[in-house]
Amino acid sequence: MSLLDIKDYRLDIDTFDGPVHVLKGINLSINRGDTLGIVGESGSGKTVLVRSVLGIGPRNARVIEGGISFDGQNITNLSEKEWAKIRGIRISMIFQDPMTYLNPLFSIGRQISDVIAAHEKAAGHGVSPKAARRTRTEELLDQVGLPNPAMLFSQYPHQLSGGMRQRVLIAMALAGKPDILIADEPTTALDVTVQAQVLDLINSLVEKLNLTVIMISHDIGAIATVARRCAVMYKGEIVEQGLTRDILSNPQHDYTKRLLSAVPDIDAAPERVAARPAASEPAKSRFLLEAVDLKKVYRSQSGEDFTAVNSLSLSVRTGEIFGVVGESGSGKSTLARMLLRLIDPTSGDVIFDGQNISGLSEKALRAMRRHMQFVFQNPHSALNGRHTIGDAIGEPLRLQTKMGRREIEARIEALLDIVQLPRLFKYRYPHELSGGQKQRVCIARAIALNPRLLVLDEPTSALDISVQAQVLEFLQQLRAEMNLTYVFISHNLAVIRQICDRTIVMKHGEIVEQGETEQIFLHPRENYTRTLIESGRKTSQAADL
Amino acid sequence: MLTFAFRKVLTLVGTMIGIAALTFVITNVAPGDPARLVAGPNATEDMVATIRTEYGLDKSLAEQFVVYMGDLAHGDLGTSIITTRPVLEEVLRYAPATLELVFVAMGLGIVIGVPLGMLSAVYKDGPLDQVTRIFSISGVALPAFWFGILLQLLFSVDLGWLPVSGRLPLVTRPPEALTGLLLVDSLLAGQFSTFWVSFQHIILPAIVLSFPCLASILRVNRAEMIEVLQSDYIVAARAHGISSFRIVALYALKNALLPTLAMIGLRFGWMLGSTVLVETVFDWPGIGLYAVSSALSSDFKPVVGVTLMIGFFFIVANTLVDLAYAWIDPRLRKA
Amino acid sequence: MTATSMPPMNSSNDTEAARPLSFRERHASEIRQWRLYAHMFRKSFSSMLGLSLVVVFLLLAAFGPWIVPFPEAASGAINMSSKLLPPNGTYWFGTDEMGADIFSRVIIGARTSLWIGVVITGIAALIGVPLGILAGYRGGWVRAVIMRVTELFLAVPGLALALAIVAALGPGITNCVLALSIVWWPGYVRLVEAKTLSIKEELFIESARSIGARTPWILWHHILPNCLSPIIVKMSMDMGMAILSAASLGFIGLGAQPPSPEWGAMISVARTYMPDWWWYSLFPGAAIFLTVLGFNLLGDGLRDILDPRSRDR
Amino acid sequence: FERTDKGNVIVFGGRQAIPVLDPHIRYDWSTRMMQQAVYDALVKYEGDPADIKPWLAESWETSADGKTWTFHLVKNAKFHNGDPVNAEAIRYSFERGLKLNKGVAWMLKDFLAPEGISVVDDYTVKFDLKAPYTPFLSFLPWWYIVNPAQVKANEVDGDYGQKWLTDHEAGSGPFKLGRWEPNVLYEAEAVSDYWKGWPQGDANRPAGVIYKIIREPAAQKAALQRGEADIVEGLTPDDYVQIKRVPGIAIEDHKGMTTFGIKFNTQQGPTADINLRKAIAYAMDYDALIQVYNGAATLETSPIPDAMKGHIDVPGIPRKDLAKAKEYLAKSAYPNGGITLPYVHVAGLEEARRIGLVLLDSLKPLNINVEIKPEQWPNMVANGSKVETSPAMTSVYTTPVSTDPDAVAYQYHKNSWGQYFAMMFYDSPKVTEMIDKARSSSNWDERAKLYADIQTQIVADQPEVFGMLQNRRWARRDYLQGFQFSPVRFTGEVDLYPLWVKAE
Ligand SMILES: Nc1ncnc2c1ncn2[C@@H]1O[C@H](COP(=O)(O)OP(=O)(O)OP(=O)(O)O)[C@@H](O)[C@H]1O
Ligand SMILES: Nc1ncnc2c1ncn2[C@@H]1O[C@H](COP(=O)(O)OP(=O)(O)OP(=O)(O)O)[C@@H](O)[C@H]1O
Ligand SMILES: [Mg+2]
Ligand SMILES: [Mg+2]
Ligand code: NI
Repeated sequence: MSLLDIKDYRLDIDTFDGPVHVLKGINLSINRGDTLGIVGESGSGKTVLVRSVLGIGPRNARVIEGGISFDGQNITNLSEKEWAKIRGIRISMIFQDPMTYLNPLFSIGRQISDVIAAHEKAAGHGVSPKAARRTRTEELLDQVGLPNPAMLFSQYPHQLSGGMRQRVLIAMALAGKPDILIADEPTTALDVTVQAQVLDLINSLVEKLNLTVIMISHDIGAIATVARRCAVMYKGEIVEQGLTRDILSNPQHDYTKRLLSAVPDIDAAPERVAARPAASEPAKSRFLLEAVDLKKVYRSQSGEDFTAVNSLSLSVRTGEIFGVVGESGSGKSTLARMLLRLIDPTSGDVIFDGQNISGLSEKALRAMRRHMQFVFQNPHSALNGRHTIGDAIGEPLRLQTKMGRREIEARIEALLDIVQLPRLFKYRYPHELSGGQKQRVCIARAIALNPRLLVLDEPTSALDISVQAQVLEFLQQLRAEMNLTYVFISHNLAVIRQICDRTIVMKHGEIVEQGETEQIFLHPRENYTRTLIESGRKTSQAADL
Repeated sequence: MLTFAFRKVLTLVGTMIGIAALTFVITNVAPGDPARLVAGPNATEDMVATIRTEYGLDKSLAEQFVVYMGDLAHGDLGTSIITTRPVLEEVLRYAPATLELVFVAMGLGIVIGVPLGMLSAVYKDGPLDQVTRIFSISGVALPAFWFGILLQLLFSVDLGWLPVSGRLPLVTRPPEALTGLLLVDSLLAGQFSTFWVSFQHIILPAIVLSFPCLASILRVNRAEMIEVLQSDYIVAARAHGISSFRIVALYALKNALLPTLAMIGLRFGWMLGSTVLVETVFDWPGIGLYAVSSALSSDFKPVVGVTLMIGFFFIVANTLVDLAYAWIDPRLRKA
Repeated sequence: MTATSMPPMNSSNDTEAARPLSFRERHASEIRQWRLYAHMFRKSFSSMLGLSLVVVFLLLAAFGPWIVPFPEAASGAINMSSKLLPPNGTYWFGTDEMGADIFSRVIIGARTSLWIGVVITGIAALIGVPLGILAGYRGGWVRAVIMRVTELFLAVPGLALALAIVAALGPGITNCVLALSIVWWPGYVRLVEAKTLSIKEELFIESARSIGARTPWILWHHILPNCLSPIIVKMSMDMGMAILSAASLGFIGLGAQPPSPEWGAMISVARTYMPDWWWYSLFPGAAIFLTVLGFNLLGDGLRDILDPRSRDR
Repeated sequence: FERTDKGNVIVFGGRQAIPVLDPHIRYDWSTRMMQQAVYDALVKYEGDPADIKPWLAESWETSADGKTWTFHLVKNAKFHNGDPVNAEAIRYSFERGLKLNKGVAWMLKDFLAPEGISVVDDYTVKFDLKAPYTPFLSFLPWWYIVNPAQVKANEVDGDYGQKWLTDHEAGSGPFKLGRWEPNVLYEAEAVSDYWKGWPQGDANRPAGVIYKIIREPAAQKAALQRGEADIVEGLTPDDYVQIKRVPGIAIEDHKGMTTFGIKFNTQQGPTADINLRKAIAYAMDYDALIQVYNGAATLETSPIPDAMKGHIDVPGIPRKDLAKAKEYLAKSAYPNGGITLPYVHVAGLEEARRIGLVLLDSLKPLNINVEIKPEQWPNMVANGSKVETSPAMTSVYTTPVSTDPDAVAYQYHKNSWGQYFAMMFYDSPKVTEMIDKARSSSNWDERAKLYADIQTQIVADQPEVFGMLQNRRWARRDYLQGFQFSPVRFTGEVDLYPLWVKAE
């Protein structure tokens, strides 16, 4: 008999607009020692499903049909008391965001030993003394590969890095020696390099402790690294399950196929939509945008100076896609902001279309803005939640042109057409749109004034992989239509390779390598570039298995 | 730590100077002539002038201000023209009564407000929550002066259980004033009967004073508890099998306590202000009553003095809250 | 049917393009939003109670003089022969020491109170909100100066300060309202400043700047609308508290003055008639209580639906 | 009352604090009540009508020119610390009062210089006045005698012991100070061997009196009903009616000398017009004035109160007569009304406020609107000290400090301008002249005639609406005995000396 059995599980969540059918007949069984990966679109019900297994699903959820049984016991509708015997002891869970899943006011040691105490109490054989629990806690911390557990014991979450916190969470989940470990996107919030380490840790724990693991991830690569078996969820259903290897190499369901094809391949040479030569415009200079010796120094509250961007020079040709890559914190966003003078550089100049914009007055600068626009990393927060989509797209028109109301309305509809959104959307509010749709709105807003330059700061990193592919494709199309020049920032090398003509690689605010994109990918000169490509390749290859 | 203390003292001094300037200017634009009040009904013009000179009221406002600020620098709050005594002396005489009242009321507010807020958060939208919501908002909405009178009528006049007003029965000699707080002094002196009667006297005013504050503590605590209970680390704690009671009463409460503490700090000042009403109704001989009677006779130095005193207590209370914050929240502790 | 079903991304739009949209269609989002508010509001008994109390209060303020039996009672008419009568068929709430009908005075008093509440919160918001936005958005010394002054005012409890001000200016409703407005605005500065500080960091502000918006535009179109819901909540609560504070000053004898039918002033007189003429202070007191309760419950209910923090869908 | 091991302590519940006890600095009713308890004066007012009784002075005589007064002191009077009350103490006390130039000084300072007081022998003291001043004696009950030795011992920077006497006493009265808790209670402890003895007998004599501050009338009433207070003042007129019916409670209800008038500004504004003043006086609903007090008041028939010597009922003093009022209004500058006049009263004075309402109601038929404006006492007095700032109508209660008619008449003298009771800025050279004449005359018949003319003339000029004389009322427990009323005392003020508790 399998350890965990989910049969015909249907679950509704009651909302104001009526019940939402979140899970529609889930069938899933997991044997002892299994490692199961769950992939699926955002919002497809992965989190709700695994939380139901622990009885911590959403408050207004209703089980319509079916049930979950664990180790022969039906756990669909347990009382809090009965759950206490299961949660954390038989089944435990690690979470997506290590920043918010630790209580900031209690020390690491206190939190873990509390869990130990709770388990001992639930198991019925008295709580062991403090010292014993401390020893056990330190053991656990050691087990998850944290250095110096004794010191860590009395530290607080805010003193730890993201990777360390995730390890603490794992240690906490292991405290009760559970049968099943559920991991809900355990690595999404972490840096690429740390991601790999945490995945390795989970792998090694599975072997060492003979754990049964359920892991959710967006990241096909991560699933491929950890999970032997895999289930694909789409709109509340499991559309496909089986051995991971089989599914990746031979996807059956449409969605799975789409998903896999959307994963950008770092090793694939791109087939680019050729930029239309900018011959029609008598360019004053061959370069649309130049930066000379840019430097940005932030002063922290404690008075220390921090150089985010250091003597950086670059030049962007009219009509090209100019890529910027670099690890997190390397100064990409800072650079982008300086290029548009959203922040003032500490020193250096930016020359746009032959004109130095560093010294421009506020007024002249505002006028200049219609030619250069910005698309932000996170479409959710780049739109004002209180404005309709129409307002958002029309705002630049209202600010920069003297168009009448009707003209603006017409232009908004035209723009919605351009970004391929229904015209009806102009009456909607951002929260009613999906991430990809919102990003299109942002793009529509950015191109409303027919700019010549678009700076895109990681425009797809907040989006699902499948959506990401669509947006990228659309951007390329748009450039061709509107004769745009892009500065494209990303930390995803596969994406860069797919669309950029020339690329610079940044580290600690400086350029370490620059040149034709293909050149860099095929023959990286610097070690740093090589590591970046390698760690990118790791996930991408796993998916390719 | 030292710089923290230094900064606090600096803001304290700055604020005190600000308050002094503010209230001094506000109160002295008045057209009133307290000297006449003091001189008495039939006093002749030269008698009034004598008094004006004596209290420096014949000087221009700017001069008076300079003199006042100069005196303030020496810890001199001026002289009450009505009682002819130094304001500082009087404020210090009346302050303990007010503080005692505020402490008891605040204690009541915390002891009832925090657990009740916690419970209504746990049973959110349940009947208990609805009841405490209406109960607590009623507390804010009750006019203290009206409510006080109603309580007096019910418990003192009708039922005769509690005394109408004052701090002590007439014949009871107050214990030796060590802290000025009768409840504490009587215990220190071992006079349990005095403790008991002074406790009886403080019940009604403390209830009236604590009601609005209890309500806001309850509301804040409830709101914060709800938010904390939805937070990820509570979900995690549940997932790790920690008992619900422990989660609510220890984990969540500690997190929710921070904003509650801030509210308590704010409310402390508010309460000191409200004593103006409550002390009037209950004849509680504290600084609120002193301020009202002084204001009503256009004797403004005491009003300024009381305002300063309240500002002082308020800032001290908030400094304590800051310290408590740092004590509870490790993120605020400096390495 | 499933609620969150969106048209697929590439849905064609040519079918709808031509037809002019009906009002319902154009405002589908707003309508849903308002229905959601109404739904959440209706669910809570206390919010509905608050709303009804406020509505009753507003109706009384609007039509009071026309529905009461003795409208002249509010302008100081006296009738010594019928003084201090207990509640009865003619005088529902009894009569006061001058023989005026307390019912009429209490009902007409709603107007005075409404006026007090609106003026105080209005002035306070008019002073506080711009200062708060300015402080939060500009930062630097502007913020330092504004916030220092605000903290100064906050360090002195409002009632004590208002007491000093009215005592200096002389009793009377205008002075009382003036004094309370002077002490009331700092709360708004604090609220709005904190809110502005967090909104300022939002990406959409930078986005607005990137398309060339000026500071006033940003303040008006982006920051202010996002501060609005806490402001509305606070104003709703403050309506009640302002009425209460004005009544408190009236009680001390520094607020509204007779024959103005202000509730606090009525209690101030009436308290000397306790307990034998209980109705005299009971009804104005109850009126204050119910009104303040109404505004507070309403504000609390509004906070539940407007403040996403305390909302759980 | 409270039982203590020394005997019963009577509790007096009052609303007003006693900030400064010094007898030469302040006097208002609560202060004077306590001053009267701990200090003695040369003479004392007692009885109704008030009579001047010998006290520290057992006899006195006046010189023929009326300028020299000689007082012979009792020999057995002694201060609380045992010092004898001698002529030097008298001289020092008067000198102190005059030199400090506060409180009571105004009564004598125009006629008496400190040098004019001389010690004849240990028990004889002589006053040489600058001019004959018949009312001289009538002020002496309010000049209390302090012990020079004690005061001098506590002098700081030549302040005549002001600071110390604020909350200490140096007197010879029937009580000495006990507990002194400002704003809470003030206790007077009986002096067991008071030099003048106790009228109620030593057995009945209370151990002391506590003056307890109870600000809220409701609380006062409650305290009285619960027996926590034995006598209270300041209840509302309706309360007195109500509480009279409670068993065990008695009401003291006596005709007083406090006049109430609505003073017009006769020099400026609409009320400078005598016809308008007359119109208002005839429109006033006088019956309602009495009703405000539930009948416990009598209408004034003259500016001078009934209990005062020289009072006459002035014929034709206005009573409500709308026809006449309209007639006068027609003659005035505002034949159709249409004006708004302010009516200022002391903030917190309940009856004055209610009379404002009566006035408002009374003037409606004349189409005159009244704006009722409460003012803090100091502001009201300050505004009333100048013609320009004095409001059209101000409600003023005045209690004459002595029984001599001059105390009231002088309010209408031009020299009184600037005082609150002269807010009407009454300017009648004829009246002024008569007053001057009357005060220096020592022939009573001549004076009586002058005062009659003065009263008639003032009524004719209508500088104010002559209101009513309110009764003085206290509510007390019926076991409280010995209450003695004297109209010359202030409203609320009680002579504590003869009180005692008749225990069952
Ligand atoms: N408390 C709730 N109330 C209403 N709807 C909810 C609630 N929680 C989740 N849902 C809905 O249930 C669906 C599934 O959500 P779930 O969080 O399981 O998705 P997911 O697959 O984990 O997505 P992601 O990859 O973004 O984490 C979504 O449509 C979501 O909107
Ligand atoms: N306003 C600021 N004040 C101080 N330091 C800042 C500020 N903004 C950015 N930094 C610092 O500057 C460095 C570069 O930041 P930047 O946002 O440009 O990096 P990035 O390459 O865009 O990183 P990511 O990939 O995470 O977006 C970081 O170390 C960051 O902490
Ligand atoms: Mg999820
Ligand atoms: Mg970035
Ligand atoms: Ni459906």
